[in-house]
Amino acid sequence: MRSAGLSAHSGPVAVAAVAVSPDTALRAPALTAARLAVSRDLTLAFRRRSQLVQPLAFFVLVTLLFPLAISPELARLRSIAAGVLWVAALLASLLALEFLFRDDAQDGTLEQYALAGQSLTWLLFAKTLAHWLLTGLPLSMMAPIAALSLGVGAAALPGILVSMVVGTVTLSLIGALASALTLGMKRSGALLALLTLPLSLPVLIYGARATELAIAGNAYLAPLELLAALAVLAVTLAPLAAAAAVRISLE
Amino acid sequence: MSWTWFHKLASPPYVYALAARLTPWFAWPAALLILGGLYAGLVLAPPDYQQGEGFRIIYVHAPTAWLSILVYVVMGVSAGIGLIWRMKVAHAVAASCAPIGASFTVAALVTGSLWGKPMWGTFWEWDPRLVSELILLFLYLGYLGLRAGFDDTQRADRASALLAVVGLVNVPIIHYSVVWWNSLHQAPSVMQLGKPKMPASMLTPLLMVLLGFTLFFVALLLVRLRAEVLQRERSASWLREALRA
Amino acid sequence: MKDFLDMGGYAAYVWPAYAVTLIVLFLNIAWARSALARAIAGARRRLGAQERGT
Amino acid sequence: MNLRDSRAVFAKELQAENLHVWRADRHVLKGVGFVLPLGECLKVSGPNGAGKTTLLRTLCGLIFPEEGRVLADGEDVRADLRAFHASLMYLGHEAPLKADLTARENLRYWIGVRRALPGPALDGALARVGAGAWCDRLVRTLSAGQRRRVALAGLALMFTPLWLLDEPTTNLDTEGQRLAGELMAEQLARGGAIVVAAHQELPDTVRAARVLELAA
Repeated sequence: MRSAGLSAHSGPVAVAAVAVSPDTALRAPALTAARLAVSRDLTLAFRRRSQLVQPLAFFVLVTLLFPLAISPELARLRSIAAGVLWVAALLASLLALEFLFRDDAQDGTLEQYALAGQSLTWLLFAKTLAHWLLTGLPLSMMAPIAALSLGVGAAALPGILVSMVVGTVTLSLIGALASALTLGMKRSGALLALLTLPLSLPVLIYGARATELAIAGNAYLAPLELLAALAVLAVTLAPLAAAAAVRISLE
Repeated sequence: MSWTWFHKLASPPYVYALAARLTPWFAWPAALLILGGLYAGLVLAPPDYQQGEGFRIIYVHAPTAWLSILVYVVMGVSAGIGLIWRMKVAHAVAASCAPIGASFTVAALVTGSLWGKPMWGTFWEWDPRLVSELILLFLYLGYLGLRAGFDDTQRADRASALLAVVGLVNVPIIHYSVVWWNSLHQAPSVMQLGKPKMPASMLTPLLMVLLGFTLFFVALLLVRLRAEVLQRERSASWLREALRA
Repeated sequence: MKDFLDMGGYAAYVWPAYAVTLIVLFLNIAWARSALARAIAGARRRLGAQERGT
Repeated sequence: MNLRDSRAVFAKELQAENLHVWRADRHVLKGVGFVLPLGECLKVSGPNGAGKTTLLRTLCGLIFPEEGRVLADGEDVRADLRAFHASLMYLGHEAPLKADLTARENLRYWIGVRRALPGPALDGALARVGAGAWCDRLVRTLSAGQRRRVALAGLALMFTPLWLLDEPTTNLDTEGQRLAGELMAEQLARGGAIVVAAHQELPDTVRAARVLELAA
């Protein structure tokens, strides 16, 4: 996908002429830097499209396990649907974390981000946003479909979608922080889950509750607001901590 | 640093010597208080009108549960200090805290479920306090796992310090989420710890063990701190002097 | 003495709880002291190595 | 556009003052110090493992020295690390490129994050390093020498006062090494400074470089 919307920049920058004094290197505005960071990761992801499907396939597979393990009876499935969807979403979001920063650390591009003269927090927030667009958002859109298979009525679908969208934002941010923390280690596999899951429990609790209320057709605003509060907290703190973690691993 | 004592605390040799000197001052009072408190709790305190003799488990459950969270707070704060002011000693304190805290969290879980058994009829009850304690254990295990993953002490210190700070911020959030979750599904649990006014004969042993365990933790911390400081020390001259002491 | 041990019927819970706690206390003492001993040994080895200039 | 940032930090010189760095248990930098006026080139040489890379990474602020300071015009770079980073360009052993992107895309995302990068400037840099023909092939399919040329193209676009180069001429053929020497000469001509870690001799176009010898 040629990254759309990357128009030529304005601003008097000389072509790579020889005698150019050092101070004509104009620093790119933070917004452009973030947009480029997101567009790079999206371009990269669409180059390896098959990998995009994996978290989704895993999510559907996990939701498939429960009817087989428990019972095909829709009434029973509906009563556990919220928990199933959220546990599946939590586990699926773990999948794509391992290599969120590891590839960039190995080929030296993460180092260039740290030395770019831009706020590393802002760039890592952009990377996490791209990660969410590639995993969290698709999961949220898949959840209502999976919910139908668990006997959930169509009326509940918007509620499921909204709570999933808000919840997966926090999951991506916590995951990014855990991924950055384990960057300096050779292999982080199970440790990534051990770091991510305890911190994600509040999201699981409020998310599952919101979905449960939506499925029952009741108002689900209260837990949704708590979920949104977690997202706001995560958006402000997680990128900051992830930047510190990345700097630690680059030392 | 304007406050000289804080500055002094940053220098490993000073801290090593101080820790060596202070340890007995915490260890012996701790031993006395713990033995005295447990004896009083087991023998002198009257049985509880509701739980009978079973309530005496409080004298081991309360202090271990108290230490499990106190140690985590000490770990998180010292980790934060280590990160902000780049103080190796602060990282050494955090590194020393983790195993102590984890062990007391296990003790709190076991004593908690043993105490719950006569009440709830099952060893494991999804009581918000026990669930929070279990999650706290996973936070400790995450910290220990992350720290063990690095071979370079300095990087291990800084990465695990960041996790400790993040964990500390999340502990209240997780706890109240669990309490909120618990209140959804069942009436608040019947066992209200310490809500009814405890007579002095029951309360004094509790305060004795709480103080005793805290002093015990400090003594342990001082011993482990000397070990951690030694591992992080590089200057030969200081090492030679410390080892001769 | 017998009723003391019986703990009003709660013996099966009170004594294990105290046992576990005391075990954790002593384990911590042993663990901390061995950590210190290991660190001192390590420091001595490093000191020896540095003096021999290896 | 904050021109001021990159110039404000740097006008006179880069100074390293008594740098001590340990890597795990190894004391790698033992009190390294030097003063490098802008417009000059410092060559850091020494056997493998002497700490050349560690020194470069300490100078650019990635590694925090346990003792000593890095000063830009007499001021500790940690005072405003981001402005200092905006005024330097660091090239490590590996060319910082994504294998699944083309040379052009890599440059746009790598340099575009740092400075405004119009199309002509990008094309000019690619042409300059002779990458015009294969600039739309995935970097995965390029040779190490070609990747190093793409990194040089990135360097050619960054007119920052300080360049920190780690073995810039590795994998380069004679033509490539001439190009690297040319770029470095231009940087010095512009009044910029270079710290370069290198085993072999620097390309001759680089004016008499000061040499810092790191012991093993």
